[in-house]
Amino acid sequence: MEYLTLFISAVIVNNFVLTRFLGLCIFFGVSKNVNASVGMGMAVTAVMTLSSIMAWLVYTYVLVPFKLTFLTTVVFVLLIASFVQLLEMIIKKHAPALYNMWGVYLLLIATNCVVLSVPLLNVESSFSLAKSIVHAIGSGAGFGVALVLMASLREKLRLADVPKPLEGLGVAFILAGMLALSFLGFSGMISL
Amino acid sequence: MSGHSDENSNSIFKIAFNLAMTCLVSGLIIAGVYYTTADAAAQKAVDMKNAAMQALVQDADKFNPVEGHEGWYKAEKGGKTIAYVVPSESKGFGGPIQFLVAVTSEGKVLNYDIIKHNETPGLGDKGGKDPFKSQLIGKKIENLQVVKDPSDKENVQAMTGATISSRAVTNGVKKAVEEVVEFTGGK
Amino acid sequence: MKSFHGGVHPDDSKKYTAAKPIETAPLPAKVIIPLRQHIGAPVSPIVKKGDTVKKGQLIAQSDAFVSGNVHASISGKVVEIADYPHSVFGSCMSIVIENDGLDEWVEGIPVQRQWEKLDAKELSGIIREAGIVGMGGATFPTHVKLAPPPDKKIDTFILNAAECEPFLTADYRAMLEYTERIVTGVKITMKVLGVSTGYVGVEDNKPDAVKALQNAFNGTQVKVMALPTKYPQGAEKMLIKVLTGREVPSGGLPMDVGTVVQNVGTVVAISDAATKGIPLIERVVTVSGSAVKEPKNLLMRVGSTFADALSCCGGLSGELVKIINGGPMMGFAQSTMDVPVIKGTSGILFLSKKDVNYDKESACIHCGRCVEACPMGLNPSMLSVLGERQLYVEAKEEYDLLDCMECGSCVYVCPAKRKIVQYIRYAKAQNAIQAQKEQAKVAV
Amino acid sequence: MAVNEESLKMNLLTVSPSPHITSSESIPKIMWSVNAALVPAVIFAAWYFGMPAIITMLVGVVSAVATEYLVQIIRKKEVTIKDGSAVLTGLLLAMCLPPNLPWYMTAFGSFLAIAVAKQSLGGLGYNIFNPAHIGRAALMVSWPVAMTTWTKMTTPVDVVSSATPLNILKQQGYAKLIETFGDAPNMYKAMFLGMRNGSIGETSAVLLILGGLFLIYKGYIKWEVPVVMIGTVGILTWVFGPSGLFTGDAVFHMLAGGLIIGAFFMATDMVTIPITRKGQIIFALGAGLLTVLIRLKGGYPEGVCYSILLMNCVTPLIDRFVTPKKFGARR
Amino acid sequence: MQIALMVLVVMLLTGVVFGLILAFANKKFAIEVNPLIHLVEDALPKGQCGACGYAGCMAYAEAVVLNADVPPNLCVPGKAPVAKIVGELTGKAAAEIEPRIAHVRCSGSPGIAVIKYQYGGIEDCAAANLLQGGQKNCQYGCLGFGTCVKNCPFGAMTMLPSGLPYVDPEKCTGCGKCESVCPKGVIQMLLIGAKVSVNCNSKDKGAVAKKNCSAACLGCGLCKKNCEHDAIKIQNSLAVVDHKICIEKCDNPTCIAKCPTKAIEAVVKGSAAEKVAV
Amino acid sequence: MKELWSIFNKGLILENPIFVLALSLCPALAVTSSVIVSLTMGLTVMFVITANNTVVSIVRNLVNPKVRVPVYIVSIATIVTVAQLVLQAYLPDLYKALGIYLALVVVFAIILARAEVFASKNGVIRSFFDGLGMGTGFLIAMLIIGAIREIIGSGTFLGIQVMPASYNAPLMLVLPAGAFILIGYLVAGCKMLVQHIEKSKA
Ligand SMILES: Cc1cc2nc3c(=O)[nH]c(=O)nc-3n(C[C@H](O)[C@H](O)[C@H](O)COP(=O)(O)O)c2cc1C
Ligand SMILES: Cc1cc2nc3c(=O)[nH]c(=O)nc-3n(C[C@H](O)[C@H](O)[C@H](O)COP(=O)(O)O)c2cc1C
Ligand SMILES: Cc1cc2nc3c(=O)[nH]c(=O)nc-3n(C[C@H](O)[C@H](O)[C@H](O)COP(=O)(O)O)c2cc1C
Ligand SMILES: Cc1cc2nc3c(=O)[nH]c(=O)nc-3n(C[C@H](O)[C@H](O)[C@H](O)CO)c2cc1C
Ligand code: SF4
Ligand code: SF4
Ligand code: SF4
Ligand code: SF4
Ligand code: FES
Repeated sequence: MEYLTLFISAVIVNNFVLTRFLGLCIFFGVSKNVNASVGMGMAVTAVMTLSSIMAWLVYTYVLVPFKLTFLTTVVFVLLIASFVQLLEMIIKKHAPALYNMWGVYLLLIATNCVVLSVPLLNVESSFSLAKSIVHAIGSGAGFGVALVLMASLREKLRLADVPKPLEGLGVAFILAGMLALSFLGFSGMISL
Repeated sequence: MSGHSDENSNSIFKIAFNLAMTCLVSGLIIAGVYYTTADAAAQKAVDMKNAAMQALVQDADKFNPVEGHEGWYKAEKGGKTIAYVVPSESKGFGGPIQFLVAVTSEGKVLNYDIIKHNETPGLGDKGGKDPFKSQLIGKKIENLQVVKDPSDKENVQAMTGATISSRAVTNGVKKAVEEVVEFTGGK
Repeated sequence: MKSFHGGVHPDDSKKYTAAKPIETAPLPAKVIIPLRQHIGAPVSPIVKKGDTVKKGQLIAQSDAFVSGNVHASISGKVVEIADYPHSVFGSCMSIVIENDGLDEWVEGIPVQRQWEKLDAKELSGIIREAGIVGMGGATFPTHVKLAPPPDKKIDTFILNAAECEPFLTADYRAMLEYTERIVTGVKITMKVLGVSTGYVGVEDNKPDAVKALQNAFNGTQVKVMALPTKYPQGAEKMLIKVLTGREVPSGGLPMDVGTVVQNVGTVVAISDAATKGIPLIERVVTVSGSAVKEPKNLLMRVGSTFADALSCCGGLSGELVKIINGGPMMGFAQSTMDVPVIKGTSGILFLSKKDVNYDKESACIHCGRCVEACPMGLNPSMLSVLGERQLYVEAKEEYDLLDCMECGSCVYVCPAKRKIVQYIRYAKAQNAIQAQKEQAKVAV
Repeated sequence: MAVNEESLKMNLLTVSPSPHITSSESIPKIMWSVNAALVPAVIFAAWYFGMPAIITMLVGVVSAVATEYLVQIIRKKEVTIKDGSAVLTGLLLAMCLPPNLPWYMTAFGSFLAIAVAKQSLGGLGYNIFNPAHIGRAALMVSWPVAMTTWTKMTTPVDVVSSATPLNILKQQGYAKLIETFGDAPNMYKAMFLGMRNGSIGETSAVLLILGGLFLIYKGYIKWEVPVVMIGTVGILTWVFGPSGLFTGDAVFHMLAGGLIIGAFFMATDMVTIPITRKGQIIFALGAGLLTVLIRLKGGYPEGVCYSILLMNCVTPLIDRFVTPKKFGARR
Repeated sequence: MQIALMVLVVMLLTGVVFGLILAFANKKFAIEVNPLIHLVEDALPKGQCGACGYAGCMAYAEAVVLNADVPPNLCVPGKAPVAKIVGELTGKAAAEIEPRIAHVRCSGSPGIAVIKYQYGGIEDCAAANLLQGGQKNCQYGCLGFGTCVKNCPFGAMTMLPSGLPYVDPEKCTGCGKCESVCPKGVIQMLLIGAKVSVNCNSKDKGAVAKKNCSAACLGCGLCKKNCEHDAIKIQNSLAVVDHKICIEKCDNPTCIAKCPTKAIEAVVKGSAAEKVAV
Repeated sequence: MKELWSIFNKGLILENPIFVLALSLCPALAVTSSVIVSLTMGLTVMFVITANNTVVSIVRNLVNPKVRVPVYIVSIATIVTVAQLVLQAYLPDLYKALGIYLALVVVFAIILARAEVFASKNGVIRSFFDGLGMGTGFLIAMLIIGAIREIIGSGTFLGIQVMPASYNAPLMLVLPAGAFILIGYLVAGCKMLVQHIEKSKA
């Protein structure tokens, strides 16, 4: 139950994009069409989960015992960047089909705040390994949901008569605002 | 663009060395800074903690950790325990709320401080400020009860528009009081 | 009775002419006979300026199979072969014949023939010679339709007597007055096709026509069915669906589901050609609309002008703002009265202000009426928006642009008064241009 | 083409694409009909809540229309305030607000509804979210206290603060609710007629249903939407009752809050819902589901507004996957 | 002090480990890529922002190198300089061509040209063209619904009150978009420096053309006769000027004076605008 | 000098990292509900981006292209960690207010982007000014957003009451939804400004 709550909370109630403002660069950058956003959502979830696991292990078994927690940032970011780069190379070489599907998004993810923040939040909230994984998957799914919704709204808006200065980024922000307003309906639903 | 054709510079060890050196330099710098700031940071942390507790129990002249209870402090004045400062936590509107609660030895709320919360600014976050705060001060367990009836002066009036936060704050404080009362055995 | 999805119920406005028997129009002083009156290869004139021609004389033809012969509709002198306004294409090369008032048949016409003695091939040849094309509006050469490729097995013939367009009553009057010729025409067509099952689909707002045809077809394999009155009941895909339950696949033709559909006027022409050897030189035209003094059903020679039609009907009554060739749902608006009646002209409408709407179009409000109305199951709202934004490739590839038959049901119901059909035509045209460009690229 | 335009047009025939006849429906006709359908409920509200409600509705409408006018002038677009859609947005927004809301808040909500939710995305027909609900949701986050303070005038001078039925249910439980009204049938009657506290326009279920029926009769809304949405709420609240499965008070939930007005007038806003019938049913189903989720599990007593907004978010996706059945599609 | 040492150890180890992994991976998983892609990628800002519509700079680099249709100027943060480099690398920078400017060769505003019907459709030239070739009797003239204006990517065109489009010579880049969207082929790309222009597109015979529009080129050939340099030809009843000859040889355009309908005129900066004033 | 000025200058408006380049959007929303926090974050980023640009441009020729990204990231992360340690030791309140976003400065796309686009190809001084300009642009954007949100959403500026006491602030602006919408309009405004500038230049 606890895990379910954590998961739902990460997906909807405390959606990363809409209530915590993380990963906005990709959120606005890749939400131009639905297909790309689905791929991105899956890629983010996968990377987030795997790096959460590794980061948790490094943190628990290296940084904490040696009282080096102030190195968290450096180590995590290096870990994620290297891991993503590695992943990208492997996939590109051995699963070109998979790479074509969503491998290309990996590069975007390598240095991105949403991917770094999940491991950081995990250790900050002293989650267990299992909880960290659930949290990571939930956060990724929430990110994906927001991304897909946003993409579908923007696809619809492409056909609209938006005032010139607002076209593109401006109206995307306004949409995100209204999306966030709607998601407030879930607030108070789950308190952790 | 330099390295694309240059086989030599691409050898495994060169690459690894490159990154390793960067990390080493980085480590040197961080270690250096850490070394110079560590004491100040530690000192600051202790100061802040003391200042926070001092603000809660203004009369106290000394704070001593309570054995066996992580994070608990006895506030002493002239060697006499006048209050306990204990951490507490409850579920609010937007997530967990963390407190530091000062409870008198008689089991009354002396004061409290919200350390971390995710309540809505302007609404739920008023739970750590007056006038809501002053309502709780001096109350005992029995009256740490949220009501929405303005005529009821005994209990705690909910903040308008933030009943959930009101309850959460009150319950968090109450939990601390209950623990202290249990610890002191009611005396 | 099965029905098709969608469709609309405009006021049928047939009251103006429904009770008016077919009247033969007086001979015009001259006729303008366009060389393009059909779909397919254009024909070339075989007469020249100054030639004298007789009624029924072949004056233009083509070697191509998909084409339709053109005959003189009056006797007289060829005075000009030049570009003239055309009711569908804007303008077209036409042969102008000045009436000599004699109205003489060319030699060999009419003949008395026992069509029963002829075989399918001979009949088909006669139909081709007579220049018969579909008179329901599409003007597809009939002999081509009656000669489906061998891999398409035809088992059902359908007579399209729905006449679902408002105002028009030409087919209706023909059903009442030319019943015998219709029966003959249907029999001939079925013989050519070699089928034994036939249907006649009539909208149920013409009960007497249903009765007349039922009596006439009594004892044959042909079933006369009264269909609910709903536009576009007469669209062949809808008609086939309603009568046989078969759905013509996207991009397909009636023959893909084993059927051939023919208009009432067409079978009358077939009957005339087979029994009397008369080529297609005249047809029934409904002249109607709120700006006509005496609306009528006229039997008119091909090449008479719309102005001739108007003068037969007592001229104008009220301010004329629009002239339409065909029905109000699918017809073409004209910029002049001097356009000729052609083989496909089923009606001429003279409309005054009260029939024409000048509402401004606004953005689509997604009311979904067009989606509900579209008999083809398309999303007209999306098609119009994509057309407006020039995203015509997307319209074709993701929203089945090419399946639209431009019936106009969607426009009829749209509260935003969007000119959906025009956007669709525009998008189709742009796609065609695109395709041409690509082909040119490949060729290079 | 300014040169002697009129004289040029004289005696020229009009050539336009087919079809040449159209039905008599138009956007202004639809919008004003919806406004008309709300009139009974508006009159009831004016009588029941008195002056504050009248002022709120006036402010809502006037500021919506003024905003529309201003923005269209600034955008150099044709001014379309006469088509009734801005009036409708302002009115519907006002009808979803507590009667005593300070006027500037109403105006702020109306302004946001038109300027942000509608015109910034291109104007009528292009908005993705229901403008009135965006206005309401924005007010809810801006001044939550005022938006959840329910006062009722008992006499023209006497104002008492009291809770709405859903508030009572959420905070004091079902028993207290029944106690407030006497007994259950009494409560149903009061709620059906509208003799209860709540937002200006939402109280009188019977008048709203009447207006809704008129719109269904005119063909402006599809009956499936309100039926499915209210039905979903009824069934789910009955199943997930307070004391175990199948113990809920479905009738209460169907009559309470903004459900009736929301289902008849807002979940049917064609601009912001899917275009196909099937899509609209899915929309209504989802909205009903979310309403119940928020009412039973959420932080707010009422969830109609948010559930409709949330379904607005997925409308493009529904439209993408629920398409009309194509004639002649190869199977 | 101990901690500081540990920092060094940990950081060094981390560096070595990741460095080795990456280096090894680089060898192990190296795949051949078009080297151009790398060059292009190098030129891109690598903000990985996705503003180009691709999933990151690498993806865009790949697309722009491999796909002939992808333009080199999609990178928003990079702006013009990057677009230029990318264009050079991929050979997509529209090779410097003779500078041209759009010219509207129709002067038949309504009233001058005969109108045959009142148009009641959507405001778009290509759409209007589908209805009997538009509302003008002349089948070659400008329809005046401004499809060219709407499609000019540089906002160089405006619709004049006379119902004809006007090209702002300051803004026109000669991209030719307007030429390609005009259903009537009214727009011609003129060489910059052209001295005279024929402001008519009608291929109708003189009499017909004259009936349809009082400003029409009749194809009478007076201009041709008056040209000393043989720069004008009559094709399809329309005068066609070889501007190269004009530019090189002519400094006194005598052709202009004789035209009975003023269909041929001198090109003056802003001439179209002046015409309106009259 | 003029060239340096133009390098510095472009980050302010024409290539404003937030409003125009749309990089590093998270902090622009997350830590701008009050001016003081915006200021701190802005200064931090300004410091990091300038320092990193300088460092990268110094070491640019020593870096193997295969590990370029990791090396730059380590460099950024080091600078951030230093900032973290210093803030923690001397300004713990602000350190708390910035929360997780301080650590996330590492991955703000603008920093890496400048390193790759500019610093890795240009000399130290130019890189320094580029960083400074971008950082300043970032800071300005943060301050504008922070000021509007604080004044309208809370009625205060730098914590001081500036609106009349009767002012009933709409909470929306301090919440996510309002922030998104506000920035949407600011982006549009900046776009108009950029167009205006480019027009008057041409
Ligand atoms: C944006 C927003 C934020 C809110 N934040 C809180 C909060 O922090 N704490 C709280 O108790 N209620 C909060 N609420 C309000 C509650 O959800 C709900 O309105 C409350 O239960 C109203 O009941 P009351 O007026 O009886 O207190 C918030 C509402 C909104 C719209
Ligand atoms: C929307 C629409 C409506 C039509 N209505 C009729 C009609 O009422 N009567 C008719 O004979 N043909 C109608 N047609 C034409 C038929 O689809 C078909 O072309 C015709 O019946 C074939 O017969 P023909 O070749 O003898 O003309 C309609 C076509 C369309 C697309
Ligand atoms: C169409 C409509 C939708 C509404 N949606 C909401 C909502 O989503 N959240 C909410 O708190 N109130 C909403 N309200 C207002 C509530 O009905 C009112 O705020 C109150 O919470 C419930 O009062 P009740 O007990 O009379 O139902 C809405 C009102 C209307 C008319
Ligand atoms: C049946 C119907 C329901 C409507 N409901 C709403 C509504 O809930 N909110 C609103 O702002 N406008 C509503 N409108 C008006 C109109 O659609 C609205 O102004 C557009 O959403 C603005 O583009 C409605 C219109 C109709 C016909
Ligand atoms: S015109 Fe085309 S889109 Fe419109 S209803 Fe007819 S078939 Fe459907
Ligand atoms: S009928 Fe008109 S307004 Fe309605 S959805 Fe179709 S195009 Fe849009
Ligand atoms: S020049 Fe061509 S595209 Fe431009 S307005 Fe004239 S007809 Fe239309
Ligand atoms: S489209 Fe191109 S050629 Fe035409 S006016 Fe505009 S810039 Fe000039
Ligand atoms: S994703 Fe760019 S700053 Fe967060």
